[in-house]
Amino acid sequence: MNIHEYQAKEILRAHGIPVPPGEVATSPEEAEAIASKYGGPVVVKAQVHTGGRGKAGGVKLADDAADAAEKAAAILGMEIKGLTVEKVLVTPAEEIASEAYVGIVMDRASQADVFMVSSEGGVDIEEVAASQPEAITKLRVDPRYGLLPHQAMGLAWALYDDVKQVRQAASIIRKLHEAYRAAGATLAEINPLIVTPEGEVKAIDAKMNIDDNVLFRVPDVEAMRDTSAEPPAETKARDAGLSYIKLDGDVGCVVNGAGLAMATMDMVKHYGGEPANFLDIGGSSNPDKVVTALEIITADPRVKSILFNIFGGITRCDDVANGIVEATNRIEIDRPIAIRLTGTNEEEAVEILKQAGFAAMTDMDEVVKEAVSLAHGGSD
Amino acid sequence: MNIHEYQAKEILRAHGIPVPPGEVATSPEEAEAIASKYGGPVVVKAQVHTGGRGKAGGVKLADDAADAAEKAAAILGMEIKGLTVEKVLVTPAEEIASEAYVGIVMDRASQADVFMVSSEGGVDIEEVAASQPEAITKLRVDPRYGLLPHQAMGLAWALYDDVKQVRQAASIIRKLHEAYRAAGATLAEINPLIVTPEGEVKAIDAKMNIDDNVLFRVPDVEAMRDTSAEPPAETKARDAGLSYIKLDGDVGCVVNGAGLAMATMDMVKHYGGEPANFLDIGGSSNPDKVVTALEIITADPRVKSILFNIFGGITRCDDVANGIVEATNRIEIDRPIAIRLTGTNEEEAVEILKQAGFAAMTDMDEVVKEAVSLAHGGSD
Amino acid sequence: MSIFIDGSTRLVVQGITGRDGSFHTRQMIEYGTDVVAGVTPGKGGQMFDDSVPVFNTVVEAVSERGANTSVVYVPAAFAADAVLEAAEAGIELIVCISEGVPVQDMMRVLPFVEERGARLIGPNCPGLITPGVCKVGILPGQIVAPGPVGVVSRSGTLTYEVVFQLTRAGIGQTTCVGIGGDPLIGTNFVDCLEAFEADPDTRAVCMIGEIGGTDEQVAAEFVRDRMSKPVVGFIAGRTAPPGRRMGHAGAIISGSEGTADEKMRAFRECGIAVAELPADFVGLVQAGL
Amino acid sequence: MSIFIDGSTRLVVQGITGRDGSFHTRQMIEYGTDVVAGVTPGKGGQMFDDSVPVFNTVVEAVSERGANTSVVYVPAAFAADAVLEAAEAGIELIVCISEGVPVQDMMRVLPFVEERGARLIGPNCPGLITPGVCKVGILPGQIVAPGPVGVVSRSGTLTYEVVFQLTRAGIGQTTCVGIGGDPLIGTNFVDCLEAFEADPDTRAVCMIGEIGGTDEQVAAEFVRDRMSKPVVGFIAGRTAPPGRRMGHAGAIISGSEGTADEKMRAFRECGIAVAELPADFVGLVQAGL
Repeated sequence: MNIHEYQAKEILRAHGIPVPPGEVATSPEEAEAIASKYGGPVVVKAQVHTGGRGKAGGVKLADDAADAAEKAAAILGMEIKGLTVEKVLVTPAEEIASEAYVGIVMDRASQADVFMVSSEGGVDIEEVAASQPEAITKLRVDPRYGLLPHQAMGLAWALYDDVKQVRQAASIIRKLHEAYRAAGATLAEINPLIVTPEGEVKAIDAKMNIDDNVLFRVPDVEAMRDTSAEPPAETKARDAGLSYIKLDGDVGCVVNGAGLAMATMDMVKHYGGEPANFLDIGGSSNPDKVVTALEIITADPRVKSILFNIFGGITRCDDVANGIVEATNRIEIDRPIAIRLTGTNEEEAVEILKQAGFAAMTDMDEVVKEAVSLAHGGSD
Repeated sequence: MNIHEYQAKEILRAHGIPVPPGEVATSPEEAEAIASKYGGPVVVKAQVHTGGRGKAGGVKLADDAADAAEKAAAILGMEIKGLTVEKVLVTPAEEIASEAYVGIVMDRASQADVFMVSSEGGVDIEEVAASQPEAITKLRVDPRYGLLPHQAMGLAWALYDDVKQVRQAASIIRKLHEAYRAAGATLAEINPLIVTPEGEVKAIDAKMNIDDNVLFRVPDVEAMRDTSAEPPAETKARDAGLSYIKLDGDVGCVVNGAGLAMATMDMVKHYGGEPANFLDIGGSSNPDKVVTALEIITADPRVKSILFNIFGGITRCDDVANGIVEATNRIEIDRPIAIRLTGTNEEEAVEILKQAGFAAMTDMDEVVKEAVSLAHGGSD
Repeated sequence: MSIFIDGSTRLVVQGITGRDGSFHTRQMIEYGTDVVAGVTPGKGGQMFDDSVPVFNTVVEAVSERGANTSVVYVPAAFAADAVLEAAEAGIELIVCISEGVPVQDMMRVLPFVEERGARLIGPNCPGLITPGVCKVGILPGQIVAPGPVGVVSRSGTLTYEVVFQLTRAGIGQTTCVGIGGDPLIGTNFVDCLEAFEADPDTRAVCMIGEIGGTDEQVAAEFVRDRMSKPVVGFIAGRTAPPGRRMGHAGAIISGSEGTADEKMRAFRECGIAVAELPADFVGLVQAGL
Repeated sequence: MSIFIDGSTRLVVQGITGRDGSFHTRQMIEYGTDVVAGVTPGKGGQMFDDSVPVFNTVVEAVSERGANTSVVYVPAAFAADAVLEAAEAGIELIVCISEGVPVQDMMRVLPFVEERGARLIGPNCPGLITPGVCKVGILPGQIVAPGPVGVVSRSGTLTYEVVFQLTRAGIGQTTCVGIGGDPLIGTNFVDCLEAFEADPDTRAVCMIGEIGGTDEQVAAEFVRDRMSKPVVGFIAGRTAPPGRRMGHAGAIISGSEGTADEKMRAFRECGIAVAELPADFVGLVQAGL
């Protein structure tokens, strides 16, 4: 799960990391009020779940409160990488003597959390990693021992030469690790970590991603989910226990199992079509899930044909068939459907579908070809 | 550092362990007031830093508030293993269906914390260990992973058959481990852990010892030190950075280093004397420490002679010599002193002592024989 | 022959009385798996289906029934502890079916299991099956057949798809292993390839990967450097957008890392025959045998 | 020859600019120890006494100066982390002089150090000395002399006492090791006895124990089962009352465990000559040589 910059900052603040104040506005008036409270110049920052906000014009310096209203008006409603800006963060502008990067990420290859720090801050760390990998210092955190004090110091020495800044940075690194663990994060970044002209070390921008699987343990963090920042169809799918991702194609896919769903999408492309979505109905056999899946897919006007690819294992084919029939009773489905079912209770499923006027195939290649052909206005 | 039962219970309560209420009284009137607040029968328990309170008559059941005052009067002022009872804990009497033992101790041999549990509770666990070792279940806690949930369950299954009690006990075991870690304990015991007739599992008596070296990190726990429960000389010694333990003999010993101090005591005994104390002035060379050491030793009326055994390494012999001279200036020392100094700045020390009228030896055997002889009214 | 499970497998089912646990225990017994015990705290002393004794702890299942393998069907919140319990009890092979285990939990489980010399498969995996001999997990028994091909996969139903096509084409399997779709898993591709290489009855291997991480790339190098047997590989997720988690927690392209193209390129460079479609496996395996 | 330290020892002093660290660094250099670096965070780039470069971290001392041994003089609250830092930096021998280290800290340090294949001596120990060659810690150089006897002790000044008596009697030492008086220590009696047994120049060993714990009893069995060289043993604390901590955190009789009588009995039963008084060492060692 992604959370916004202002939410990540709340978490960091709660763990004692020095983060300048800041409040969220959803209108230019609110932004103005916040800015006038702080006095002096402020930064107005788009709160969207994507990087590259600065380049897209989503981060602007405002000289005073009136200017803040103007900048907020420009940013609110802006589209950044397909996401509409609904909120801006207004925060006092800080004087910056130097910028560094501090991040921790769950690293699959080392099966542990890995810290990455760089004195090249304020820029995209992936670019730094590509152009000057030697500018990044990494540290694997042994999950059995956690982050050790001298390790935090070692990372901080990679950022600064002055022991006063090193001690501040080491403290921030330790607290970032605590915040990361407590929130169940898989990524936490401070970029930039700045030094002010007075020598104070502060976190100016922050990012955190949370492990979906840990949310049941951290209700405070789960409550930070911003459904306004994601397509409504994905919210609806998640609430129904489906895994759905919208794409730009015209063949709507309903599959059981993530790997098979991806392979189905790939095959749609292979046979000249474009998948409209990723959709995994999971291992359960609840017909309601199938109904919801069809509701979500038919709500996408780009979808021209619907493809079912079910390999029954735990999932029972007859349950899926019943779901299809149920859905056609509840909602009008005005697009052609190609169905493939095989495995557990396959025969019952074929019979159920037949009664309702649907044909079912058994071969994956064939059903994909058929669905692509249907999307292109072919046989039906 | 030892803490009292009522203090250990406060810690356990703060970690969520079910502990019946209880308050401390220092007079029969207070005990009566507490008992009448609870209503019904109460238990009045001596708060002293030693085991075997029950056998010594330091734990009594009182039928009502008036009886509680009577029982408190009997217990307050009582001597248990040489310690005077200054406080009693008054706590409601509980109905008991069964008694178990749960303890965790820092175990040197396994270099880890070890849990010990037994369904034979309410009795001295050392006796159980001796008479029926199979009644004790042990678990080493890997310091890298901590106590795992299934391990707590496994210990709890060793106590109870009913899963409802097992889950309560497992929760108590986990919280006991947390309390033990948080307090920097080297031992934490619940004995007995009872089951009430209603099936509730509760901690009825508790004991904790704290690692002296961790006290700087746990000021709340350090504040629990009860200096009224130890000889004033030991408090004074600790405040001065000396390690002092009072014994019953007549040769007062001042030594640098714990091992040498023990060996000196042993040698006093070997040559027919009895050491009056253990006293390690440590590795520093502060003459003030020597003065305090002499004050403490001469305050003990049993001491008949004073033995200095100093092997100078970090400790400088001249500093010790200066301390001896300083002490004789500040306080009147009316008992004979035998001094042995060797090592760092030995010659300067001998000269300083000579100026002040003291002779110094270089051999450990000889000085011990001399001190014993002096205590027996020998040469001087 | 086979890898990891065979006729000597003595299985304990952790969570045997739960919905999934009981259903699949019956399936495994029906398939011929030697299910010697079940574990559900508080149900110790009961019998499951009048045939499998249930214990409160894994350690009892090991000491009373000689269990050497365990399969975990407990809810995600308790799955990591169940794996730790099995490892501590001396279980040699632990198969964790549970989905949704927090990655923080797994991070501590992996070294614990390794220190005890145990093998973990999963979590979030379908388990494994040695056709005709033993199945541990949820793979459907009717789609496999004994034969010379080893199958290892990060997926569930996609594995069924591939295995079923092999079986229909008359190509049986030594063992099929689903290693799971999570970012942190106990047994990876290389572990399975190593085992298949060492198994005298395995003559070719099918490897079914997907986007996310670098396990397939590492596996490709292992195939190049250390394997004599032919390997056919497939990668799901060529059409997956970057930065999105495709169902499996581990199926996500991070930045430019973990794409299908990158993995397929690694396969080709290391001499692995690449199946463009699941249906290509049959021909490529037949060519390799 | 010697154990643990010799002419190839390249020492880094952790806490070199502190009061104890600077004093003993000078003593060690004077004795001939090759002090190649010091560490004090924030003082990196300075020179100690114009001769020893100071670094901010141990890893720099290792990479820049090839340090292979470290001695720790930092305050108790930071001592455990200093040991961890040294172990992580690849230091092979870490000698922790600091007193008062919480036992909780040591509990995590010990497996960490062991996993990295390093050896820790201490904490709360005087260190070790190979007469005429190298000293690491605070043992006074003037009381030792080269010779054939290994000395291992839980004590500080009591060791000086014994060693000085040996030296005065013309009996020199291969290495004298103070293993420390804390309940949890990195190197114990058995580790040292094993090393002395393997050292060709050591012909007899003096072992100075005290009340508390069971290390001496375990060591006695080691002597009986695995040592060919004569061992003379002493136990301090025969007159210590039970349940009281005698200065050293580890010198405490718990219940009836760890008494001097029990340890001396174990010595006798395992063929260790028992010194009743420190002064007995000379005669017993001479008899053994």
